Amino acid sequence: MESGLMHHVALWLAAFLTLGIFSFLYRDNTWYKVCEAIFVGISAGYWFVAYFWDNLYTKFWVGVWVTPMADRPDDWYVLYVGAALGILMLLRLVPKVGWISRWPLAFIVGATAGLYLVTYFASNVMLQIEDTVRPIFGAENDAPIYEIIGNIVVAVGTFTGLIYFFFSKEHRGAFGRAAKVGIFFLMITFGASFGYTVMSRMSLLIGRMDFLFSDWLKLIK
Amino acid sequence: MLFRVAIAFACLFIIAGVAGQPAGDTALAVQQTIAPVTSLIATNHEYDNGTGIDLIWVPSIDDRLAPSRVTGYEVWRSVVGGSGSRIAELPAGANKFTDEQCSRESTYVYSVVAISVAGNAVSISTAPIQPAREWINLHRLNLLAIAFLVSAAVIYFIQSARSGKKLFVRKIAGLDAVDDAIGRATEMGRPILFIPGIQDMDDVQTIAAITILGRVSRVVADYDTKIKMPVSRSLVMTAARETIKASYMAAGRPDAYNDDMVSYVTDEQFGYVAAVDGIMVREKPATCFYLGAFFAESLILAETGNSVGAIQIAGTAMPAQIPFFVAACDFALIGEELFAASAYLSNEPKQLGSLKGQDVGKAVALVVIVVGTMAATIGSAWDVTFMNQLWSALKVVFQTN
Amino acid sequence: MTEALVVTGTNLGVVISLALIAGGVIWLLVRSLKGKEVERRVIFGFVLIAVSAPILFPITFHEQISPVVKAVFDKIESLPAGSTVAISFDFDPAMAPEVQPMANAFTRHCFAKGHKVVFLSIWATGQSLLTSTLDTVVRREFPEKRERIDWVNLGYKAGNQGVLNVIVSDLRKMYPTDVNAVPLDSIPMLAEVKAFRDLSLILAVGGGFPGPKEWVLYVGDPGNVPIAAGAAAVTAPQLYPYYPRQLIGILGGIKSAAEYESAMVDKYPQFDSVDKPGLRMMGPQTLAHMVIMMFIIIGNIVFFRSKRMRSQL
Amino acid sequence: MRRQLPFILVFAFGLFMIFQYFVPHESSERAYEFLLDWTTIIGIFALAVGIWSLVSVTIEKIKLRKPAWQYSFFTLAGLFLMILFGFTAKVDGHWGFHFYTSEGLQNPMFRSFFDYILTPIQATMFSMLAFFIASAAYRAFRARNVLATLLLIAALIMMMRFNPFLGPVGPLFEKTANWLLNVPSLAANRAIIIGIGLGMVATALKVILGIERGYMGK
Repeated sequence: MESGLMHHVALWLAAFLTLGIFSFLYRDNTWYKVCEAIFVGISAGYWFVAYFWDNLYTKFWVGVWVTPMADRPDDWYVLYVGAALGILMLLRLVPKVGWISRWPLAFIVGATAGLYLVTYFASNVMLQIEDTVRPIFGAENDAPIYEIIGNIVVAVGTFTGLIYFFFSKEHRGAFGRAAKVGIFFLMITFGASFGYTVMSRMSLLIGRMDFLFSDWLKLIK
Repeated sequence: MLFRVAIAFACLFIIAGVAGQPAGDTALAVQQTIAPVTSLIATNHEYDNGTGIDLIWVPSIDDRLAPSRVTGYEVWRSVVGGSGSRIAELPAGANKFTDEQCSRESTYVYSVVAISVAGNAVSISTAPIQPAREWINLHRLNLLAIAFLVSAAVIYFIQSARSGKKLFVRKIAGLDAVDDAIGRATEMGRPILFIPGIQDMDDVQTIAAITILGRVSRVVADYDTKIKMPVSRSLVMTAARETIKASYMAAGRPDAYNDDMVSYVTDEQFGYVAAVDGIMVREKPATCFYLGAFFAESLILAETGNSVGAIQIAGTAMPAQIPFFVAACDFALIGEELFAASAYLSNEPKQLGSLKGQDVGKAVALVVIVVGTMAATIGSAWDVTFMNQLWSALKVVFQTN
Repeated sequence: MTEALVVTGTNLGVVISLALIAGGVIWLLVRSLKGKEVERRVIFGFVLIAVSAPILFPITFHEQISPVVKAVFDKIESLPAGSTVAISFDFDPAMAPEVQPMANAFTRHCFAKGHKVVFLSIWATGQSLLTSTLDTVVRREFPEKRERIDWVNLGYKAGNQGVLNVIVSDLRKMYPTDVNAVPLDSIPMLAEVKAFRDLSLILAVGGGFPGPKEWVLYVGDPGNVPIAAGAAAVTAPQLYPYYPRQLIGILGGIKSAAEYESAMVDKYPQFDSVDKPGLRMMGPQTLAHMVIMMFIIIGNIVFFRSKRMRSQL
Repeated sequence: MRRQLPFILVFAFGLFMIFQYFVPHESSERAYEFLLDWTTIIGIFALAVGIWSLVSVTIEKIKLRKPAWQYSFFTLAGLFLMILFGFTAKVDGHWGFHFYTSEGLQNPMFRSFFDYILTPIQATMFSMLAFFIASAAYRAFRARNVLATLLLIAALIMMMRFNPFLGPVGPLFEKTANWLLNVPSLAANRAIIIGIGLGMVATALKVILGIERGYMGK
């Protein structure tokens, strides 16, 4: 019985919050402000807790405390460096020594910039270039005519699209015309993905409406 | 006597183990009807941490003569001094395998068993082999070389710009509007909203956004406009505060700076959006900047911003979100333009030099695409050897693994 | 093509809501011919009606199955009864409205053909959605199918593509037991399934990372197993390059789910009575799309009117 | 030193990360794993700073009776309850605070708050996109010039592709739509992605070399 009551409370709460968020579409109002305030508080709390257990606990606490000495790798104590850097981060709250918090920031920025440099170069530049280089008539020279046209369009589109992104050359003359074709390609692509996305965005709304009409109001079974 | 029998059994077991067949099956193999694989060779898998061994062999002659006779192959491995185990099953026709689960401390012996309905055939075992580890992955040498080339171009042009060489940079739509947009906010007495995306400082897009913030906040400080910057990552909050503070210092008004200009909301994507939407309708910013890494929230923000009549300047390198910014904002920086913007706005020669370096990268890409596509097409359509060689050479140069 | 318009459940509600939308659009057209902008709240109102009306008063269309979807349907049809098929639930509640109908239809189809099904998830959030399919489809519609004989639930394993990399050649290394801690070696239907490359087909339902793409790269290609994808509409275009060589077929978004459900009903009329969320959601989808297109047209009328008015001044 | 040390750190770790990509040796992989662990460990401390900022801003709002200060109580209550639940659990039959086992994540109240408050608001916020995509389409898709017209036509073809009222021309739209996705979109996306890759590389390089220093307030 109690679980039945809990279920009803939860259902009405969810419906209250759903409608509160939707009410923003009409205009800003008290209801929305309440939902917003609750949302910000609870989500910040949730992330803090989830981060604590998923990161600090599993990455640090388990490594330096929970795991028995015998099972630890030889270099387990290196984890303390991470914690030390983290504590330096906390110094941000002390105005006089706040500048020290730049060290952990520098560490994160530097390490990830290095990582991005190579991984993005490999996946975004090298791989894409390799993928673009294909015989126009297909690998076996047996591509049907529409596929040949498609291959030509892909090659031209990639070529002119890249021309558009040139910054150090003025878009004039033949170069400018190629850039113009490139931006045509970009616009077609943007229009297409906008139109394509409508379907999945509508699905989300249908899902919410389904909740209101069938789970909450029980208007449909 | 007993001792000899024991030794005999032990030998039998070792043979069985190496061959990977239980003793019973060995008896079956006597009446084999298919030929075993030949020329089985084990080599160290190159450029790894000593965990891989490559196997290559010539498939059973029966596999080639009558394709359906051999149903598959099994790879068996035994550690020298230990028992054998089956590590892989491969379809008929297979002629190589890479064992990636080796330990650097052990020495291994491999054999390959050809499987058929009538019976199995065990190959001769390989010589014992121990995987080796290398210090440098030479398979990635091409990546290193090309990345180095592009980086060298960036550095070269930065240096040449520093030494006073004038560089042309084309107009980037939207960026010239930045000053006007801030001026508009000042005239209207309304704040500027700056959203640096929802990713942390470990995303290069966020760094680019913060660099642009440096420029925007400098103008804001000069004009004495209000700036509002809710963020969803605390590291971004730290960096943004430093940046805005530095801008106010540079403008000679450190007293006008206030930590409240930047505030942390929540890491939660939609919790953050709910709060930013609220700020927008309540404070009615005259200008909104959305620069950095965005996901589904891009359109929610841009539409709400539009409803309060703000001028909106957006830029992201998230390919899926660019269309929404293009459709819903007044100015949108497309992909690479976001990175170019930080250089363009700074107007520092060294920053502009890097744009020229990026262009060298694009020029290389263009040449490779044109030459490669032509080589591939001519090579495969008319069987021109040189073109085919060129094509495969390009493939090797640009492949990644 | 009137047969595409089999409107089931025709009733007053449908007529009223359609009339409401049509009337509203005509009113807006008249206004826009005078060059007046439409307020955004009016647009919101129309979207709300277009989505809610067909939920309350269902309108269903008969969907023509497209070749990419048909390829998946035909594959399940053509496998000999008793084949072992895996369905992976790699999505979260936000994506579920789009892809769970596909997972349910796949499950139904496999059982109707007498295949054995391995359920699993490589998304932490997929576990509970997998359970809901087991409850609503497997246990309710196929009570005669027994766990561990006709189907098995392997549950969730962390490790993203790392999991795939292992199970393609050795299932038990990653999953020594099923979700109820029953050792795989004592499960009859998995006696022959040592690895995922032994399966007849893998249906990867999902849309993020890891998803169908990773199934292709880490299982389909190296293990030589046919893979079909059920993906969210947003990610489906990124899968097309893999079709038809590496992916035998793709379902993208709710539209494809509806097509699949239509094909199911055509082949197996006994499933006409079960819930078909794909088809059910196509009514609101269609109406919403039409409303948006109307607004684009109205927007252009307003634009050209005001341009002309300005040029007359 | 105080000014220079951060940039030395950026340079050193940036360079290390680049080179470790080319070194398969286990010590390099081990160091890489540790660096990634450090970033996540730092992350929680940084988040604590963020939460502190949120709390102090909210309390100040209440103290100074700033506009809409009343709502701040909901934020504070939500935040503290969530953190409280996340660290309390019933272990060995007793309820208590726990900072050393992750039982808090299983706390029924923590889960209920997540399932019945966070999830519905999240889903609703996300679903508002359906409305916004409609209003954006109304405003943006006007045939102002050639570019806008291309945008408009491509979007219309996409939306028409499954309209059941089109009759025999329906499949034509479907074919065109698929072609648009597979051919011109593929080409343009490649150009965008290559450009982004180069932009990232150049920006990361500038960061590592200390040319780009804006994020440190310089």
